[in-house]
Amino acid sequence: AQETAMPFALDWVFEGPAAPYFLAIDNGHFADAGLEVEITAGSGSLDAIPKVATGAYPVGFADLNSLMRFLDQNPGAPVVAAMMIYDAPPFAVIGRKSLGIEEPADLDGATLGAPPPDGAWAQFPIFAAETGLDMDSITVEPVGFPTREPMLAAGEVDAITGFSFTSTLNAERLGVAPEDQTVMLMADYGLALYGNAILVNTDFAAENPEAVEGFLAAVAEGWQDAIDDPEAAIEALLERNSAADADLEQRRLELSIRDNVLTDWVAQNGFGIIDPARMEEAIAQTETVYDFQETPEAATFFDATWLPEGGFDLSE
Amino acid sequence: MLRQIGVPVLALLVFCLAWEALVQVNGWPNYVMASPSDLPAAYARFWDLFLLGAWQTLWRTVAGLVLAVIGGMILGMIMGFSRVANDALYPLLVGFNAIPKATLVPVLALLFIGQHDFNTVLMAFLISFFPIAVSVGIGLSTLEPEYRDILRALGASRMAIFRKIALPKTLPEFFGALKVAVTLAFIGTNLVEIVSPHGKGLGALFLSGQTNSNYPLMFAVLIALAVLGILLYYGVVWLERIFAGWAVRPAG
Amino acid sequence: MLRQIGVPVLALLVFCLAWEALVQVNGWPNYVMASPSDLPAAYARFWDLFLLGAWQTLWRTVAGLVLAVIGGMILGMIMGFSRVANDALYPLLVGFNAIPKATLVPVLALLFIGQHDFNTVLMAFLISFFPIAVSVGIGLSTLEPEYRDILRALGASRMAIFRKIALPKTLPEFFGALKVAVTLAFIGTNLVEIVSPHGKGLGALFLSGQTNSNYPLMFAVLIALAVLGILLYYGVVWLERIFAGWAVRPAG
Amino acid sequence: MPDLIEITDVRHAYKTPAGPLPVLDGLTLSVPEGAFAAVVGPSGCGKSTLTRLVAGLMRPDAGEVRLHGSPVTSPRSTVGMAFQNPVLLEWRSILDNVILPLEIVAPRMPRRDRVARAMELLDLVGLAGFENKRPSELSGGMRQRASLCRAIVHRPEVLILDEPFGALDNFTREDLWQTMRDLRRQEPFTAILITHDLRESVFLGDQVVVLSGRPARTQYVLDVDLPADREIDILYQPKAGEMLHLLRDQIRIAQGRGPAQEAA
Amino acid sequence: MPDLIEITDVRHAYKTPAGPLPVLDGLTLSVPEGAFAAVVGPSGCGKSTLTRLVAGLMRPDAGEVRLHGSPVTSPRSTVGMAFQNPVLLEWRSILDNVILPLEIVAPRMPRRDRVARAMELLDLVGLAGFENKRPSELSGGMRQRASLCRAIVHRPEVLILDEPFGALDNFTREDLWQTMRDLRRQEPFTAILITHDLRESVFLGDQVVVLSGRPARTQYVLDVDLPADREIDILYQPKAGEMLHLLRDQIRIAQGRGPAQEAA
Ligand SMILES: Nc1ncnc2c1ncn2[C@@H]1O[C@H](COP(=O)(O)OP(=O)(O)OP(=O)(O)O)[C@@H](O)[C@H]1O
Ligand SMILES: Nc1ncnc2c1ncn2[C@@H]1O[C@H](COP(=O)(O)OP(=O)(O)OP(=O)(O)O)[C@@H](O)[C@H]1O
Ligand SMILES: [Mg+2]
Ligand SMILES: [Mg+2]
Repeated sequence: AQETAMPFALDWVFEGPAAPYFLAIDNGHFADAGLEVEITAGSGSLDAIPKVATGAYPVGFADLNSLMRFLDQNPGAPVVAAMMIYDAPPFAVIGRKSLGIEEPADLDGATLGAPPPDGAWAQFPIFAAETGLDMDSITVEPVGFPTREPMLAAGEVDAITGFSFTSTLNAERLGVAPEDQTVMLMADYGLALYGNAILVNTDFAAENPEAVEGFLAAVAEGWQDAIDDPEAAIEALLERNSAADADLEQRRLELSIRDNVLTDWVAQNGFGIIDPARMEEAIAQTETVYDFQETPEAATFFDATWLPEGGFDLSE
Repeated sequence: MLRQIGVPVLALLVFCLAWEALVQVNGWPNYVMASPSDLPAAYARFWDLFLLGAWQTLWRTVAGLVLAVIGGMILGMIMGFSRVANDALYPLLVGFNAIPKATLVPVLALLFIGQHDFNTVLMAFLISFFPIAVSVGIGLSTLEPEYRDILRALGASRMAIFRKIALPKTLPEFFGALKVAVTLAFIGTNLVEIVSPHGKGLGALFLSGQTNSNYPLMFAVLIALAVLGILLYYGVVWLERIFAGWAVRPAG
Repeated sequence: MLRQIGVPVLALLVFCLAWEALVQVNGWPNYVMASPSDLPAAYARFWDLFLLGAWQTLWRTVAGLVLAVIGGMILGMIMGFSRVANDALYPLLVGFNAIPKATLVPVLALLFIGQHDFNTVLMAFLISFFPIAVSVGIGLSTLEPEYRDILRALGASRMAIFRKIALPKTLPEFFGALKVAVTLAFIGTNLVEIVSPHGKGLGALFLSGQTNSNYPLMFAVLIALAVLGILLYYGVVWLERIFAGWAVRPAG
Repeated sequence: MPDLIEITDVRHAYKTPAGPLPVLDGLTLSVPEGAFAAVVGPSGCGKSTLTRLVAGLMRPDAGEVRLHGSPVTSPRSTVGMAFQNPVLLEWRSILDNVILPLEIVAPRMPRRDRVARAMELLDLVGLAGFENKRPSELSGGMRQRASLCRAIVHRPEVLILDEPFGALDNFTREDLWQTMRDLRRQEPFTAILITHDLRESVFLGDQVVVLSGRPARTQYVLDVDLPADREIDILYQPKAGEMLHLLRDQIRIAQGRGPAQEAA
Repeated sequence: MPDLIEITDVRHAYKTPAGPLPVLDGLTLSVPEGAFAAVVGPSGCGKSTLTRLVAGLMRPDAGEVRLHGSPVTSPRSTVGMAFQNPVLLEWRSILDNVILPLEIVAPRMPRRDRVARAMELLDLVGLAGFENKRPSELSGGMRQRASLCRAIVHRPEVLILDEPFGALDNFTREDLWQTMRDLRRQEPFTAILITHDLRESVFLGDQVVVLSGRPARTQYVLDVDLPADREIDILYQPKAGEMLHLLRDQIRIAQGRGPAQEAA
């Protein structure tokens, strides 16, 4: 059969959470759907979104919140989220118990390290509002990405914002024992926002609906495979990124599965779909940190057309 | 005079029109390429941030450049006066200069954690001292003995020879290098602002344009950077006119 | 000869020892600064990646540089032969050159999506053509009429004058600029590898050191970059010896 | 039959920011075939301008420059020129510098023949053995010799020499005068020599033309009736002494100071 | 009483990669106070080396250089020097160039007095009105004049002139000879003048010293018994002509060719 080429733009370099897609290739799920998929690394969601919007890549992987901003600034751009992957976003606040950070309330009067363009930092005000923190009482230290975790390790900041599966592991490598870390996943504290999703170019999807459907199904299978056999997933990854550290990436993958992908809600309601009510709330929360040119409808950036009713099943 | 001002201005206009036309004809959306007509709105909306960012970028660039001038001159003097020092240092300097500074940003950031201003100034310094050191070194080591002898024949001290002959004689080369260095220092400052973002300078404004997918803002910052860079460059040209005007070839 | 090799090698040794001592005395952990003794392990473990990365970085740098030579020469010829073109283009070029290229990387990435090799080569070109264009332009516009007249008096064509006089006469300036350009092209390649990561080149290896918090690897890449940079630089010096050896001042 | 070089009432002015600068104004000069005209005149009076007009590198504002009776409108390959500063191309060996005109004038000539021709001349001026050196490896006098060879390598009918020995010391200069004399014996040509050395003009010239100060016109023409084959010693003879003294007075007039009133 | 400048059997060699190059070998020369010694010799024989030894910029390998009877071991501020290439400092005005030695030799002298002294000299050499120009705005002859002023501004006892008029045309050169003569009348000094122009040596010198080819020794010394106040015309007189002819033969010997056998 004729194979449809579907280059796939990731939001980041090849790390553990990208392994399921490679596993999907290696296990032939894309090929079974008649798709030829090549995966490209990226330098952030803001790199991946235009790649899909311009049609250079029919599919991509990026943060839904960045997509909301992108579509607000560029209304009508032919890009939409087609399948939710991170039901809970990895946005987190990581503090150190030894520095007195055990729960959100401890952040009052503490020093918080945050890189200004950081995605987690962008949502921190929502987190603060939901947990009743006074933003003014927190000393925010603008740090560069390279120094965020070292500053936590050196005790120069009490807590940092970052992705749960990145910052925790980095801090651990720098000598902050897991027992010393307080990982506050913002989603656990009232943050309604969604995380990364599979994006599709709407022009492409209109012409190749089956291809998109097949792609999404293969992605779901890839994740299931990765959940079943993380070692195999990491092997698939190592083939593409030989400088990667296998143990580290496997833990990263497992963390993302536990915290972001296979949440309770997903286990009960299905993988890939969204809860419209929660989406409404997410938009409302976003409005408190970002000035929309026009308050968006959920439908402008998430379209479940290519998903099966009730999403996919995903289980341990 | 008319030509000196008119031709560049005309060229700039043509460039902007060509840019606008390119975008319009290709029908590129903003997220591929913003067009000049999108920019005024961006400036109007964020002008206070532009002023603040430009100031932060500017002072750190200039501070780094001043350090580079001092450090580069000292290094150049050492290399110019001692052949052994020159043989020993030159390959090290070439190697250091060849390290792409983008990779040095995280290293510096780790070494001087949280000292953003210091780091930025340091990077501006590190990236720009090399041409100054080299030009001063070459200038001194190729000083014609005829010049030195004018004062030596009178029994003048080494210091007097340096101050009255070597230093002024090297000024044109020095300014030539300074013109390169000023652009480099500017690049260094921005590199830190982009690679190790800490919310300061025009680089931060650029990144915030990127985070919010505000593409016209990104292009507006780009243009602002170009303007600031031109100002810095012609600032050096102006200093050169004053201090080494005697060596400036008349146009023609 | 002994001195020419010995002194730099000695200097390098002293530098490494001083670095090692600095780290040991301060008791810095790896994430502040790795020490030379950490590096061999990093090279041993990743040597194949180093080779691959170095090759990818190298060929893209050289490709960009070759383009810069061609483009810079053409631009320089236009500016050198026409005063109006010079007046019009020079400020535009200064402005373009002053834009810190770190901000241009995302813009290019948007414009030519996914064309990583192309983008990288393009950046190497964009960052390095300026000095070549300027030096060729100045070289041609300051060509002494005496030289031109040698051939004009024989009724030679413009082309013959360019080929036999202007071109070779400008070679020393050209190589002077090429020495600057090669380092810049190298910096440009790496900038793209770091700011717009796409898994290629030494820059990618550096980033993977960063994501894995493998600090000795980061430093090992830094040193590898310096070595590659030195090789490129002395490659140009070698070409200069061959093609413009007549203008090389004897050491002294 | 007209003389080979005929310059009639030539006028020329340079455009400068401060208005036109008249440099030649009514200059007339004619050189028969095979003759050697030496031109002297105050510094900056327009001598180099004259050479550029004859070489066809510029055209006069008024008047005419003719070679063989036909007006000069552009450079001709039958003219050879040695410039005031002997600009040898530093990136070429001495041999390749001498060959240069042949590359333009006789592009089809085999390299073998070019080399043979150049070597013949280099031998004549005493540069055999130096053909593979770079110009920077030669002394000033040797460079001047090479520059002379380059001017005549393509056997020009007309040779224009603009102060070719200006930058040399007196001893070297006298050597080169003799070289020049020998060259002319070997390969006859018609020449205009610009100089500021009166002894040079008398030793080498068949006629000496004195130009007035700027704007230059022909002020005085001296026929040098000395034997064709001269040795340097001839300059110490009374006849040459007289001519030198006479020329010196003419120069003083050209400089606008009148003849010498000093003690005789 | 010894002569002001006494050079006795001086030997000097340069270290070169190809081994030592002997340049001076047994050079003896003595100049009484107030006298003017002209030194001529083949190109590259070691004349500039001699001046550097006298100025104390170098020390001889053997033999002695004495001023006022005491050996010269380092530069002295009582010596003035004009170099072979008139290196004026391009970043200073003519006035400030002339003042330069005073800044070293008399650091406490008020600027007013320095300017007055410099202006006096500039006036003397005909450069009044040009004091605020840059060197690049002046002609070669004017630059030489300024260089002369710089050499004598601090009233040195001894003046060393290394081919100061080498690069000038003959007419300008004769002008400067006269300037030199007038200067000497005004501010007496003892001088060594290096030159390659025999007429210059006879016009300006009280004695003419001919050096042999490299390594140079004193080959011949001519006492110039012409009146102290000379005009250029004197060079056209038979007496000067004889001296010139004689010197010319000595130079030929120095060049290793023997005296002229050409037609008398
Ligand atoms: N291209 C030019 N534009 C304007 N003025 C010029 C130009 N070339 C020469 N002049 C001026 O014209 C005058 C004559 O110049 P030219 O070079 O012909 O004099 P010259 O007699 O050869 O002088 P010299 O003896 O110094 O060689 C000079 O005053 C010079 O400054
Ligand atoms: N610093 C030096 N090192 C080595 N050799 C030198 C040095 N200076 C001069 N020489 C050589 O010594 C010889 C004499 O040089 P010097 O400059 O004294 O000659 P000169 O008589 O002044 O020549 P000219 O007439 O060209 O001025 C020359 O052969 C020169 O090449
Ligand atoms: Mg001339
Ligand atoms: Mg000399």
